[in-house]
Amino acid sequence: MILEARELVTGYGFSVVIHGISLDVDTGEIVCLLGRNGAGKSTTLRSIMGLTPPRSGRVTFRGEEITGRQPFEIARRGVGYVPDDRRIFSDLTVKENLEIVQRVTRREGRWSLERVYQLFPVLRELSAKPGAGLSGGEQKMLAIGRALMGNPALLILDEPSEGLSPLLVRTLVDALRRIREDGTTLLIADQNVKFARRVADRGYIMEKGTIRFAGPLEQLWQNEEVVRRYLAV
Amino acid sequence: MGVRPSRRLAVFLAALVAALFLFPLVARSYSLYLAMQILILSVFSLGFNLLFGYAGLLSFGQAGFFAVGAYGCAKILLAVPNLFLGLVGGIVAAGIVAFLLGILCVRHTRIYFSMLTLAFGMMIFSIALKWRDFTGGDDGLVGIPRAPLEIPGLLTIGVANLEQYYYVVLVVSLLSVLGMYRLVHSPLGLTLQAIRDSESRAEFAGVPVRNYRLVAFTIAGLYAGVAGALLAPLENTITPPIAHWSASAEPVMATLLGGIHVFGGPIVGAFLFFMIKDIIVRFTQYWLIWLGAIVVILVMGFRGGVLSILVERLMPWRPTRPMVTRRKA
Amino acid sequence: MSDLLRLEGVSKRFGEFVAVHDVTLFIPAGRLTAIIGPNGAGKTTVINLATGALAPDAGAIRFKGDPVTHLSIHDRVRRGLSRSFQIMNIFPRLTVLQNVLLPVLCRRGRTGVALTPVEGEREAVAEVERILGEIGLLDQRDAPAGALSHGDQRLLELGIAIAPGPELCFLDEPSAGLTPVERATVLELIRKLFAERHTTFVIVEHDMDVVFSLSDWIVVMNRGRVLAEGPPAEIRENREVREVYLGEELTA
Amino acid sequence: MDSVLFQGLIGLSMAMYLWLISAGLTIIFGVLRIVNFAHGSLYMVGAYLAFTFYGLLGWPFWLAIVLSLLGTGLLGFVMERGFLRRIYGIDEAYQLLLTFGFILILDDLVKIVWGGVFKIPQIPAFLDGAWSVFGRPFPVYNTFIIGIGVLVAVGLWALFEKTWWGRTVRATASDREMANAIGVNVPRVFSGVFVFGSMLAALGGALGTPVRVVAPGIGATMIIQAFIITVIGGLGNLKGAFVSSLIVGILSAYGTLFFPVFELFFIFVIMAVVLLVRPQGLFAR
Repeated sequence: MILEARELVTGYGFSVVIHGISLDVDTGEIVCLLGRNGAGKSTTLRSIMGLTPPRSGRVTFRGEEITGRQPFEIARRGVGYVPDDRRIFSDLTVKENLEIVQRVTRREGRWSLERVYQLFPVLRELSAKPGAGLSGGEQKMLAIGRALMGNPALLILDEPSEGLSPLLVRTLVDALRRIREDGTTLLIADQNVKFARRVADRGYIMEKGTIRFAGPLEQLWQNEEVVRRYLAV
Repeated sequence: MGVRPSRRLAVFLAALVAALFLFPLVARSYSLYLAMQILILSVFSLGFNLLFGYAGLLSFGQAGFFAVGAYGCAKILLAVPNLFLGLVGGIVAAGIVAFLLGILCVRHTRIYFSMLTLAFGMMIFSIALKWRDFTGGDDGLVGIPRAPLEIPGLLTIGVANLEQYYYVVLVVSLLSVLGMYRLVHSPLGLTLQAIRDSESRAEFAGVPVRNYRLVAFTIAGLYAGVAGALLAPLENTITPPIAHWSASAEPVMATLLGGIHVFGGPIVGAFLFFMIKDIIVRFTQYWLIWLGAIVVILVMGFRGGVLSILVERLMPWRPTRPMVTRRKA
Repeated sequence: MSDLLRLEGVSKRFGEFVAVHDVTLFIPAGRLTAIIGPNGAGKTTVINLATGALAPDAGAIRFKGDPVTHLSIHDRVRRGLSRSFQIMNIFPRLTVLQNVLLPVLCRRGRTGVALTPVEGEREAVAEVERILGEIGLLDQRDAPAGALSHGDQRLLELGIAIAPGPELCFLDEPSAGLTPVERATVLELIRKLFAERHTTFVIVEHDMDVVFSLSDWIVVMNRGRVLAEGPPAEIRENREVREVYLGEELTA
Repeated sequence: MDSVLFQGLIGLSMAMYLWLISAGLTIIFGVLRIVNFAHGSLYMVGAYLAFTFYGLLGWPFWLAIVLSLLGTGLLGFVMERGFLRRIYGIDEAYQLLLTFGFILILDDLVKIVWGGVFKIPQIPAFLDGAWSVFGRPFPVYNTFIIGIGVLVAVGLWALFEKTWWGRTVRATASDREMANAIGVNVPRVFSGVFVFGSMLAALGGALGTPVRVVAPGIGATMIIQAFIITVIGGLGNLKGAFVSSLIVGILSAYGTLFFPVFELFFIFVIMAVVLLVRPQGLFAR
């Protein structure tokens, strides 16, 4: 197991958003967290990353406990994070947005500026542009590339397919597959089941802050009841 | 809602007021002078706290309105020897200036509001410093008489000596305290507190938020004016430093010291402020370092202020501190 | 049926981002409307435009036939347009009673009263107690609002929203962050208020259980536009809507 | 005409002290989002330290400046680690009050240690004397100050645009949570920025030692001038701070020449007008 989360309870102020989430990610897997808006997917990812520390429960990464650590420590141990709202550093250029990660995480590895540009060729053309001037889709790619520059062992993506055109979703699917082939494990939260089916091996379905269903994605997809109840309109 | 003070508190307050009235019988003139300073700072701070504790706006320019009150009163007393005219004139002048500047200031909140009030306060300071013909420049206005309090056809009271003037300060201060007490417990007071807690919520409850902020700003200016006007005849001399921004910090510290979420906080704070000063000054001329240390300790550990802590100890069921604290992310 | 609120060709952009594009929406009195759509679809922006928190870049807004496009928030509240918030927005340091008292005093034009105690406003307080009874918070009337449980705070939020006695009230995710039991309470309450007060509600919700069980009419938004609208049964079968929620464009 | 230009040059050298102090304030606000009321007091401490090493002990001028920067930097470190760090999440009114408490403490501390106004030491020999500019003697020292100010401006530009530390700071300023998530040690960046800003203030104070009177209470004066400049330039905007330092410095030089009476007043008028009309500052993008 590269990542184990046990009984995470997290909330903001007086409200509890996730009630005892447990999940595992095995090395080399792509795992998808599915569920509608507001189901608690983002909060789960933020708890793992240390951005919203859980009130109880524990998170173990490569056998070491990381619960309650600062996000930067978790990042330096090899967890990359791509938030749903992209959060590009707006006054750094595209190139600086990428390179800065290598500087601060100090993790040697397979990923380099060149390889990120190969993965997303459009970023090469934009390399001197400030982050603020990018379109939503371009920012999404930059956010993924930025996380890769830290050579993460585990890459966490929050709603990567959200707001992308079908063409871009296809690019994204290809990119994620290549990232996995390069030996990075992925944990993805998304609402888009069809997208998830195309990239992920296993999935968890979340609703109202708890996990309702877990299993291989094909199995989930075939379960009419599950799809209808937790995912469909 | 705890508006009506408990019986014990009422007895205590009645005794306190009685003691204040009897004070000149036992006190020497230095104590009287100190008592007047405390009363004046209390009024000043109460006004400040209407803005800060109740309406959520931190002003760093209140000394400007204080100075308008003081200079206004002094100018009138130097021309017409009637304390009544002087006080009313100073207060009205401060109120008008506060209203006019308030129209501009309440367009902002938070740090921008603080900076704006700082700028306007310092403009008043520079007028006091530089407009020699009117304000006497850095020499200030000297020889301000403690002229008799005269309401034509009603009464004339001589206030030339300190005891007599003490009663003027005491009565005006008590009236101001009473007025403020009624104000913060009125629908208007509730409205201001609501705006402090959530501006957008108040607006969506139907409150024209800016207008109400202007009302609070003007009243705070009036109170600063009352305090300033009372100071002029006490000191006989008024100089520009009373308008400087560092003078604006005095009501801030007094309020913080006493507590911002309890009505009496600023009064207790004003008392502590002068007591601390009076005691420390006996041992060392460096009393500000101690005051600074106290401010730091209060901010770090006791943001409710001394009176809040007392209230919590004595009446633990009455919440005075905000119940919602932001969770550390 | 006459339209209570009309948005005509309303647009709003933030820098490069078009939050709401050419939205035309009629809200008739007495129909419980739900607005749904994925994140970033522009639902909350529509509320902000309708209630005056934002000014539109283009288009016009009419309320009860009068143009209100450039009216301030509090003026719209006075005319009968109110809302609740997605993120909790109450007065945490005031008591539960005071929270609801403010809008009531405001409607009665009593907020400027400066020198008599709040307790003197007996009619207003009685009205607030009635509202607290309706939302089930009467026994907590003197508790500071910030100390209530999350669920009770959401109920209070609802109470503040209906206290101005609005003809039209927007509810932005009234059930967000609630347990299933609390959710049912809120739902029941909205239904009851709708029936008893004749307030027209427009809710923005993610919880489809809530949306389909509560509303008479559903507006689906996506990327700043109205994608579809109609009665729940019709929306449930709408292919385009299913795609937005299921991502069927992938297979297209 | 010549006298007008000459006065401008005098204003330029005044502007550089303002620039040094407001640069530090701007950087600290830009990254930490804290308005440091005690920033003027750091200027004062820098001046007193430089005076001690240079004026009292007679050590070399450069060494005195370096030691003054280190000493003030250490003070800044204690302020950030010991106090400010604990109150980042709370109401900004309390942050203002805390730093105000520092002013009171530092003012008296300076009085206790140094006892009031210090005697201005000699200008170091290699910077003494005057050049003839527009037929008048213009002090070499003022030229030196202008040079240093420009050097610091260029240096800061290079630091933030060309070095990785600078880029990390910019990233932290624009989104501290995301910076943390990519691996930036945000608490350490905060300390570093606060110390760096403190040292800039100290540089202003230390450089003024041979020419400017420094007394307890100067902190309160300097902070107001720094506020004026950062407000006009836009809170957190470094380029804006540089330009508005020049404007305020030169305007007040002409102000003292042409309308000595209302110079102070007009500067506050400018500050208020900027706040009302363009609260984001004159030079915001």
